[in-house]
Formats: sequence, C-alpha cells, structure tokens
Amino acid sequence: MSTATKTFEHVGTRPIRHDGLDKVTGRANYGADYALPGMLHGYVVRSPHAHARIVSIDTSAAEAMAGVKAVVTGSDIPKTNAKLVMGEAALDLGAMGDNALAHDKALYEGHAVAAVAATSPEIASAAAEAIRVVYEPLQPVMNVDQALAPDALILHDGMVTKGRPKPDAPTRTNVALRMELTRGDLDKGFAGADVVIERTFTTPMVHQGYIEPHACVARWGEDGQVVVWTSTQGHFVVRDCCAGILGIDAARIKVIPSEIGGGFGGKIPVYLEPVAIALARKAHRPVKLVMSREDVFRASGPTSGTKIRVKLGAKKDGSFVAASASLYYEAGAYAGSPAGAGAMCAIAAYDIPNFLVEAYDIVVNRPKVAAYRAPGAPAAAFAVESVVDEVARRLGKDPIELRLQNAVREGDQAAYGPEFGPIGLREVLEAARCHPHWKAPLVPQPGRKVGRGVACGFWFNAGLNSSATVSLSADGSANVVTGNPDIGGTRVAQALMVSEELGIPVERVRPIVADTDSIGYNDVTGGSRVCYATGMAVIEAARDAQAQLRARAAKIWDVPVEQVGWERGRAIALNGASGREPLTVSELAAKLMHTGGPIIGSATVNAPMAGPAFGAHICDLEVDEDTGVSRVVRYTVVQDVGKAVHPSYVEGQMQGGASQGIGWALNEEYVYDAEGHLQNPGFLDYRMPVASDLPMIDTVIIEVANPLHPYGVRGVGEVPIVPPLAAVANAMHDATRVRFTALPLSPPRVLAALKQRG
Amino acid sequence: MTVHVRTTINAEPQEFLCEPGETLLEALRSRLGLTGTKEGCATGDCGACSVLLDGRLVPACLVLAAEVSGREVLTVEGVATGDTLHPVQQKFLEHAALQCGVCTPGFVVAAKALLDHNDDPTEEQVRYWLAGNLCRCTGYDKIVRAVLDAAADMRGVTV
Amino acid sequence: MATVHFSRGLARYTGGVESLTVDAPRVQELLVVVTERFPGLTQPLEVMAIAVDGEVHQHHDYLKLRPDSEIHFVPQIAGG
Amino acid sequence: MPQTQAYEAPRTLADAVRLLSTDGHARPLAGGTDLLVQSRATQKLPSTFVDLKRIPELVGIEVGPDGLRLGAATSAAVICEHAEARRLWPGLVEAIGLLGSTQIQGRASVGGNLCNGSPAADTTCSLIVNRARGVIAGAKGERTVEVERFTTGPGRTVLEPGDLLVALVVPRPAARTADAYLRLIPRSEMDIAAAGAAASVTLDERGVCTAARVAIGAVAPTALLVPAAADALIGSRLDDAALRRAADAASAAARPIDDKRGTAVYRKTVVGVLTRRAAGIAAERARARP
Repeated sequence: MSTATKTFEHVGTRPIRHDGLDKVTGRANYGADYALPGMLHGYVVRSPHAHARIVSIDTSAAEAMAGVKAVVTGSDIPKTNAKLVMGEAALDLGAMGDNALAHDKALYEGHAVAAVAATSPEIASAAAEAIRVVYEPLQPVMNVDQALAPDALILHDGMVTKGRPKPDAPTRTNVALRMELTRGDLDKGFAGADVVIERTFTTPMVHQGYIEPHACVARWGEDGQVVVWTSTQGHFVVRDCCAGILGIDAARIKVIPSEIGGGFGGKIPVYLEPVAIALARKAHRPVKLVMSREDVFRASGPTSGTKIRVKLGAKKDGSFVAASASLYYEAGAYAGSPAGAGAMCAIAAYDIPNFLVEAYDIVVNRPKVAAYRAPGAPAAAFAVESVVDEVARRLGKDPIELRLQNAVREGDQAAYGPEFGPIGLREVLEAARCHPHWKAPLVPQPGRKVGRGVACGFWFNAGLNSSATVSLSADGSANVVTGNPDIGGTRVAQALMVSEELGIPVERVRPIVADTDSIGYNDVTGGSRVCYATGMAVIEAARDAQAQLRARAAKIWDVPVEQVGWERGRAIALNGASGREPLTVSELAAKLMHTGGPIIGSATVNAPMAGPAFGAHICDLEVDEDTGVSRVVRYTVVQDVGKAVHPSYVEGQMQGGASQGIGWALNEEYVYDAEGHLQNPGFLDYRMPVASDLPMIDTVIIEVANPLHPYGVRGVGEVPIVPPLAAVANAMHDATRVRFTALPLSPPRVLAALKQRG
Repeated sequence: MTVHVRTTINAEPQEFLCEPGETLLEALRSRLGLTGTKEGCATGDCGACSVLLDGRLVPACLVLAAEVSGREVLTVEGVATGDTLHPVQQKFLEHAALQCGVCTPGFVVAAKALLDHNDDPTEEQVRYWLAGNLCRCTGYDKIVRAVLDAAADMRGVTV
Repeated sequence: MATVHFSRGLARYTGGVESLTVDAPRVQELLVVVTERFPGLTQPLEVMAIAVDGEVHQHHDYLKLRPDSEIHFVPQIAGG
Repeated sequence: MPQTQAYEAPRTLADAVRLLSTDGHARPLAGGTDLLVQSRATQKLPSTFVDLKRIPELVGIEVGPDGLRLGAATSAAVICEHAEARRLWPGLVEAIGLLGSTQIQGRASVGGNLCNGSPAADTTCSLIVNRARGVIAGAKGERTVEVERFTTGPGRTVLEPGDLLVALVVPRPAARTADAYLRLIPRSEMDIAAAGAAASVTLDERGVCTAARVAIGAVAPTALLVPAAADALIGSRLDDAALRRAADAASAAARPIDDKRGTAVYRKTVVGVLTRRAAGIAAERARARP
C-alpha cells in the first residue's frame, strides 16, 4: 500500500500521553528527584579562569574534614585517545573525560577541576572551598577572530587541522577542522549573475536552556556493578562514555534514565556521570551530583557563536547561479562544533549550479559546545536566508516566489551530496504562500513599525540504531519497550504505532523507556530520530508479535498459517479457511498459554538514512523605533513532517522550536567580559522568551510521505529552529529597512542601527 | 540551630526540623519527599518551584522553610482532589500542554492560582500571569490554550 | 567497475582527477585503491562520509559495491 | 560557606531592632527575593535571618487623609490589590506591580526593593516623584528620610547598622495631580530595567502644569531626581515640545554605564524617551482628575 493513500485508525489521533498524569501531579521523577539510602552529596570545584594551567591541586584539607568521604581530580580520570562511535559522529572520550575533570589546563570559566562527596551538601560545598588549586592564568581566546589571529595563544598543543593535508612540520593552530563542499565553476557562475549580494553575519553563542539542570546519582556496588540514575538523552551513550572514560566494561554499568526535563541536544554529552562514579568508587557510597543553573550556563551545552560570510549571485529572472560561503564556528574548549553540518545545510534548500561552501571548526576558551536542535543549521540559515531575502528585494520578487523558483525537488543532487528522494519543500512553500498570514495586511500600531519576514529551514534528520520489544499480556494489553528517553511525547507515539499494528486501544498499550540492562542498544534521543527510527523498530516489533499471533490463530483454527491474515487488529481466516470468526488480540491473548506461551515481538533497526525535512516560517514583528524594543506579534510555522503520528506533539515541536529560534534572534546571547567571565549565567539576564513575549504560534502540518518509513514519518523536532533567526531578521528589515547582520536583535543594537540609518 | 516547623502542607499537618537558612524548596524536596516542586534556577527566575503560601503564589526557592510555621502550603501534589484532577491538570493533558514536563508542576500551581481569583482571564492576562514560569519546550501556545480552556471549564461548572 | 567522484575540493589532492573507476568488491577495498593512488586524500577523507548510489553511510567498510555503483564523498554530520 | 545560625521572627519592632543591633551579621528578611539570591551568589549567608513579616508595623497598607503608609515588608501583590492606592498613585502601584513575576510579587516588598539599593529598582523613581519618605527605626529611635536621599550608591543606603526601614509614607496627591512610571526591558517581563523614568505632574484648572517631579533610574549610581526635567514641564500645558524638553533634560542628567543590560549610549537615549512618555501619561491622568 502506498503511504500516500494509507489510511490509519490510530496514527494521527491525539490521545492523552501515558506519562502525562504523573507529570501534571508532580509524581514523575526527574534527575534530581532520586535519593538512595546512605547517599552522599557531591560538589564540583570549577575554574574561575577562562584559560589557565593547573599548577597544583591540594585536596588534603578537604579530605581531612569531618563528613567528607571522597575527593577526586583529573588524576582519577585516565587520559585516553579512545573514540566512541555514536551514531553519526565519533565522540572523543579523551576530551570528554578532560571536560568532566580537567587534567592539565582549565579551558573555560566553570571547567571542572575537582569534586568532593560528603554527607551533606553544606559540608560538600565547604570542602570544595578548602581545595587549594594553584593556577597559572593564561590569556583567554574568546572568539573566532582571536583564535585565528597570527599571534593567538594555542589551546591545545599538537592540534592539527583535520581535512587539510598532513603538515610536514608541526603547526600551531586553533582550527580543528576545515571542510568544504563544491560544485561547478564559481567564477563563471558569479560572472553570469545580474545581482550579487555578499555579507558577513555573526550569531552569538546561545544555550539550549532546558529547565532541568543536569543531575545524576551513581552507586558503585561492592561487586563492581555500577548503577547510574541520570537525566540524559541517551543512557546507552552515558554507559558507553563512562565505560570508555573510566576504563570499565560497559556491561558492568547500568544506566537508568530518569524523566528528562528538556535536552535539545545538550543532554547528550556526559558531564557529571563519570565524576559521580569516580566519587562513588572512592567513597563506597552512592553519590548525587546536581548542577546549579550557573553551572549549567557556564559549563554545559551551548551552541557555537558563529561568523559566516555568504555571497549569492542570481540572474534577473531570479534563478540562483552561484553561491559561496565561509562558516567559522566556535567549538568551545575542544574540537567539535557543528560547522560541517552548518555548511551542509547552508544552501540545501536551493538548486545552485556553482558553489563553494567552506567551514572551520575553531577552539576557544568557552564551554565545549553540545548539539542544539539542528546543530549548525540555524546560524547558516540566518546568513543565507537573509541574503536570499535581499536578492528578492533587489529583484523586486516575492520572497516566497523566489524561493519556490530555486527550491530543490525530488531527484536533485543535494549540495551536501546525495540525491533527494521525495521532499516537501515546494509543498511547504506553496502552503506558506497560500496561508492567510502571508496575505494578511500589516497593521502598524501607533508609534511602532511593523514588518513581515519569511525564511526556510532544512535538516537532514537521523536514522541510527534502535531496539524495541512488544510484549503481550494474557488480558490483551501490551507493553512496548524502547531505550529512548521521552522528551516530548515519543512514548505515546510509539503506543499509537503498536495500536495501529495490533488493534489494541492506545490506553491498553503501555510504553516504557527501559534501562540499559533491559533493552537492546538505542542511540540517543536526538537527530529527530525517535519517532522515525525507534518508531520503525516498534512497528517491526509489533509486526513480529502480529506474525506470532497469526500463528496462534492458525493453531486454534488448525489451519496452515498462510491461511491466516490480519486486518484491523484481528486475525482473519483467508480463503481456504473460511467460516471462522475473526479473533481479536484479546481473544488470542486469553489463549496464549494454551497456544505456545508468551508472545514477545522484538526488532532492532540500523537505519543509515532518514527523510530530510524542510520548513518555512512567517513572522510579523513590531518595533518601537524610539527604543529598539521589538515583539513578534504573529508567527506561522509550515513544515513537512512526513506523517504526524500524534499531531499535538508534532505541533508542539514546531511551536517550541520556533520559540527557541525567536529567542535566539531577539535576546539570547552569552555575554563574556574580556577575561572570559560569563556575565549572565542565569535566567534573569540570559533572556529566553517568556509567555508574554510570544503570540500564539500557528502551525501547518504538511505530509509528504517519507518512503523510508512504513508510515511515511520524518523527523520533526529540529527543522523548526532553523528558519526563525532569518524570519525574524527579515521581518525586522521589512519594518525598518535595516539589514541586520548580527544577532541578537536586542534593543540597544536595533536602536543604534536605526540611528545610523537616520 | 535547627528550627522546628509546624505547618500545614496540602491540607495535612506536617512537622519537620530544618536549618535556619534552608529554603522551603529544599525542605519540601529533601525532607518531606515532595519532589513534585522542581528546582530550575534557585533564584526565582523560572517558576518551576511555584507553590501557594496561604493561597498566595510564591517561589519556594525564595521562601525560608522556617517561615512557613503556622501557615498553609499547597504544592503540586495537593492540587488534585483525590483521583479527580484539577481542571488545569486535565486541560494540560488534553491540550498536550507539556513536552518534557519539568516546568509543568510550576505551571499547574501558577495557573490554579490565577483561576482561583480570576475565572475569566484574557489571553494577555494568562500570558503575563505566567511570565514567571519558563517553558523551553512548548512556545507556551498549548499552555495558554489549556489555561483558557480550564477557565471556561471552571466557569461552566460553577455557573 | 564502480565510479568514484571527487568534488573540486578533493580534486586538489588528486592532481585534478575528478573521477576514477575502481574494481573493488566493497568500500573497504575501494578506499585502499583510492588512497594508494592519491595519498594526499588520506587526511581529507578522514572527515568525510560516503554516499554510495545516493545513500550516505557512516559505517561503510563492508558495504558491497555493484559494478555500476556511484561513489561520492560527503561531509560527516555531527550530533543531532 | 558559613552557615546561618538562626531564624528569628520577632513580633515587635523593638525586638527586631534589638536583634539587628546586637548582631552585625544579622540581616532583615522581608520578601527575600534579593537577600536570598545575593547571599547564595556571594556565598555570604547572614548569621541570623530576622523575619520582619510578623511585626504589625512592617506589614500592611493604609490610605488615610494624610496619604499612604506602606509597611516596608508588605508584599507587592498585597499592595497591588488595594484599589484606593491604585487610584491615587497609579504610577507608583504600577511600578510596584513590575517587581518581578507573579511569584516574586507574592514575596517582594517595596521596603526591600529600596533597601537593596539597586540603581535599577523599579519602585524608587515612583517613590521619589511622589515625595515618599522612609520611616527608619534604630537603636537611637525613629527618624524619616526622603527617598531621594535614601540610596547613596549601588547597594548602599543611609541605613546604619541596626537600622530598620519600617514603612514608607507618601503624602496624598494634590488636586489634578497624577503620576506614571515606565521602564525599558528587552523582554515583556522578568527583566531588570535598563532604564526607568517616573513623573508626577500637577495641573491648574486651565491645564497648565504648576508642579512636577521627574526621577530616572538605572542610569546613574542611584535613582536621580531631575529638577531640570521638572522645570521643563512646569508652566507648560505638557504639550509635545515641553515633553521633549523634559526628555532632553533627563538624558542630559543620565550618567549611565555599559553593562550586560544595555550600553551607556542606549540608556542615555531611552531614558529620555521614557521620561517623555511617562510625563505624557501622567499628564493625561492628571487631566482626567477633578
């Protein structure tokens, strides 16, 4: 059956999520909610310097304090060169261990240098103060320009630029990687252009801003078995990282995921877990570590600040003929910014015959960046979609028309390599063009200017590895077990898939996120992959169970299994075995023990590919030209989701991604002083959108089936953070006629530009 | 000097000992096992620890545990009546007004406080009332709709 | 014979050669042939994934090649 | 970090003053929204928290013939619910209503906002333009201080060790007098002001401004009373030209700094805009009054 015409009975409905009741009543347990008998409280000592050599650490006074049970430093974390293959990327376990507890150098303000475990939080923090760390402060390297300066201080001796030919002589560089994408003949392309726009853009380092700080409890059993309770996007990755960093067999570590209070990519790396395990090993008692909000801002997760140069050439008729772009991304303290992904997304929406896109991954004395929702793509889209907007204005073209004219379609070779299968960019743009929002007149309020902007966004989405089991109970209810922490409603989506396959009402399907000992390997909840890839595992597991149920029906009917079909959740007798009443799952389940025992369907998928997805956002913005204060007053998100399994949570992803992007565009930024001290490590001055900052966020779900998934599902969660930066900036341009090339569009910056405009 | 606190929490008498500098949030979570009240910032900027103190919405991270002697505290664990959810809780479920859910207890308590004194708020009133509750997942759209719908539901019940 | 395509960027390390036909059963053997022929490609290819007939693979060593397979090198995607 | 040794909730003013004057490291606790955050951030916990909220003089709001008396520890939420206060001092009550989120409103007090000594405190400018005075109790007895003299620098006030701000008293506005307060924050809520301006104007029967006070915040080490801005308004009909002159005077008086909340240039500009708008709103309100 083609997915386009496939009709669904359960998928596409909006049942109440199974974990919802516990969450609205306060019963759900998050990372910091665990407590064990005899548990100690940990405290992490962090560097006050952005860049410093660690000369010595004296822990003796702390260790001598009553109630202090363990102290650890970098010397408790073995140095390693090991890499861990995690899905798409290799994680550098050496860097991760050094980030968890610094060995030789503190590489950013907040870098962990030691940790203590004590019988109370108060004793732990007092002991932390008693730890004497002698630093030799070094000049901090705070941004791309400083890192690339000829006389720049080098963060890591021996760093070589990957992607470049091996140097003959040792080099000193802060550039961890250079990559490029090319096609055609750039010079010839630009020579044929009637309009060429070239601009350089900057975006600030921003944080994922999950509300739940990182937290974990670790227990080192006397039999050497380690148990970790933690809030993470991937407990298998926590297990494998801790095993690799500490040199323990993965099989000896069991990681139990808590409910997770937001991640957006920032809860993929391990920060606290190896430290908690090391403390628990020394103390012979369970240890709890919780980050403060300041720790979260200073020492976890942000995504790269960037500097991006874009040049785009178009003919008078609007067709794009050439593009070049250079992307410089701050990696933070260790290599690994999403510069490459940014480069691959930059012009992915457009069919451009000649291009050169190059990307640089640059280390600086800021926290090591973590993934953040479509990592790398929003900054690249801000730059490219701003320039596309400018080309449209220059040519007097409708910005959606211009994008439609150049939009990639099925069969085109993507700028980043492969050929596109069925994709929904044109459908998305058509829907945006037809949306009442795009046609509505702009009504300025007294004293305010109003403008409208539009922008596209693209994300690859990921497939990767997932396992699932579906087990049937004798009463006809079922458990579906996976290994992906549920951040935004994936459990109910998985239950819907089981309902679809087996005909069991969704409230009788219980979805479970199991620990690392209780289900096969699962890659992280990330890459917008859970509904897609883990969903495929769930569907396959359900179909496995369904096949077994058919065999049981065959047994009951005493017919060959080939004569048993499956329709709307019931076993039916096919021709040759007619006259037998269909058997429901409940009826079959009631006879399980008479027909061969329990039924467990299971599946493991290794999905190398996913369906890429596009979105387009429309933003109306009001700006007070006397103060530079702006507000988003109307916002519409249009996105191809393949197939919406639970439309409410699909809309929620679209709305949430958009609001994060709006925050990035308007007010969020890491503010460092010249010495590398973060000035705004709290929610007061790191200004994420609050309820009164935003309008309702309208959503339009487009469903262009993804042929790689049995229901046509595509990843949803990441695309919606890609367009807002440019959509907001383009709206600001529409309102003020000023092209902003630097984010955020904070009131002082806007007012300064308006004054300059005159 | 440990402080002895006698108070009422979720309509039940409670007694506990605490440190004089300990916050209500710390006492609820680590002494009383009421972990439904969450810590997102400990500086009063996120609303995850919202509780009602004598019916007034406050951040539990900026209240000393010792202060609640002789007073009444309502946490998210006390919002439902037995098995019956408060309309705000029910509407949060129906509207999918939560994703990760860690901000949800704070929103539930704050929204209940709003509807306790204004059962017909405008969208703008809901947004400003809840401006101290950060949610990073939803963009607030479904939360605001859920609260407005809960208000309508409550008016329907009482009219 | 599978055909390997080098982007203009990579062609800097192949002396301008933009494609090459290679007789190899699997990607692993193909890469040996390619890097023996163009040793300068070794480092640049470290940060690339491989697209075989339009499908991108990160773990590609044992992937079987067809006689008409088309191979492109594409950047790896980090995180997600 | 040294631990707090005691929590005290005295029932009388005398007990509170005694507790505070006998222990130099004791700190008065009203709403705690600044005190608790700062003591954690600086790792300096007071030896004793002296909770003021069980002292009758410190809590409550009264509007009488002489004007307004605000117990220093009264929460913002309680004040904002007082209809008569809202009617008589709309700008002041709006400023109080801007103290943080709904949750913070349930705790934060005007006294605390003032004693915290922040140049960006939302209530200070409004108190100043309304000629508010602080009633201070101390070991040496009671005294009152005009609010414009209360703050002496960032985080510094006229309070001496053992002193306690008991209440704020605000005289009843004259006929055809009204106030307004505006602040500039990047978001719609939850921010500290990058600049703020309050104005109070008095009109005669013909609509001519006979008295005015203008105060600006977050643009100098303390909130500033700006007589030059008031002078620009007095004698005018509060027309656009007068409002603009007041704005220029406010900008000229501002001595802001660059920080994470705004640039000096920005603050100097917008404090004028806020002054113009606040004075305009105050004028409209005054015109609507008998």
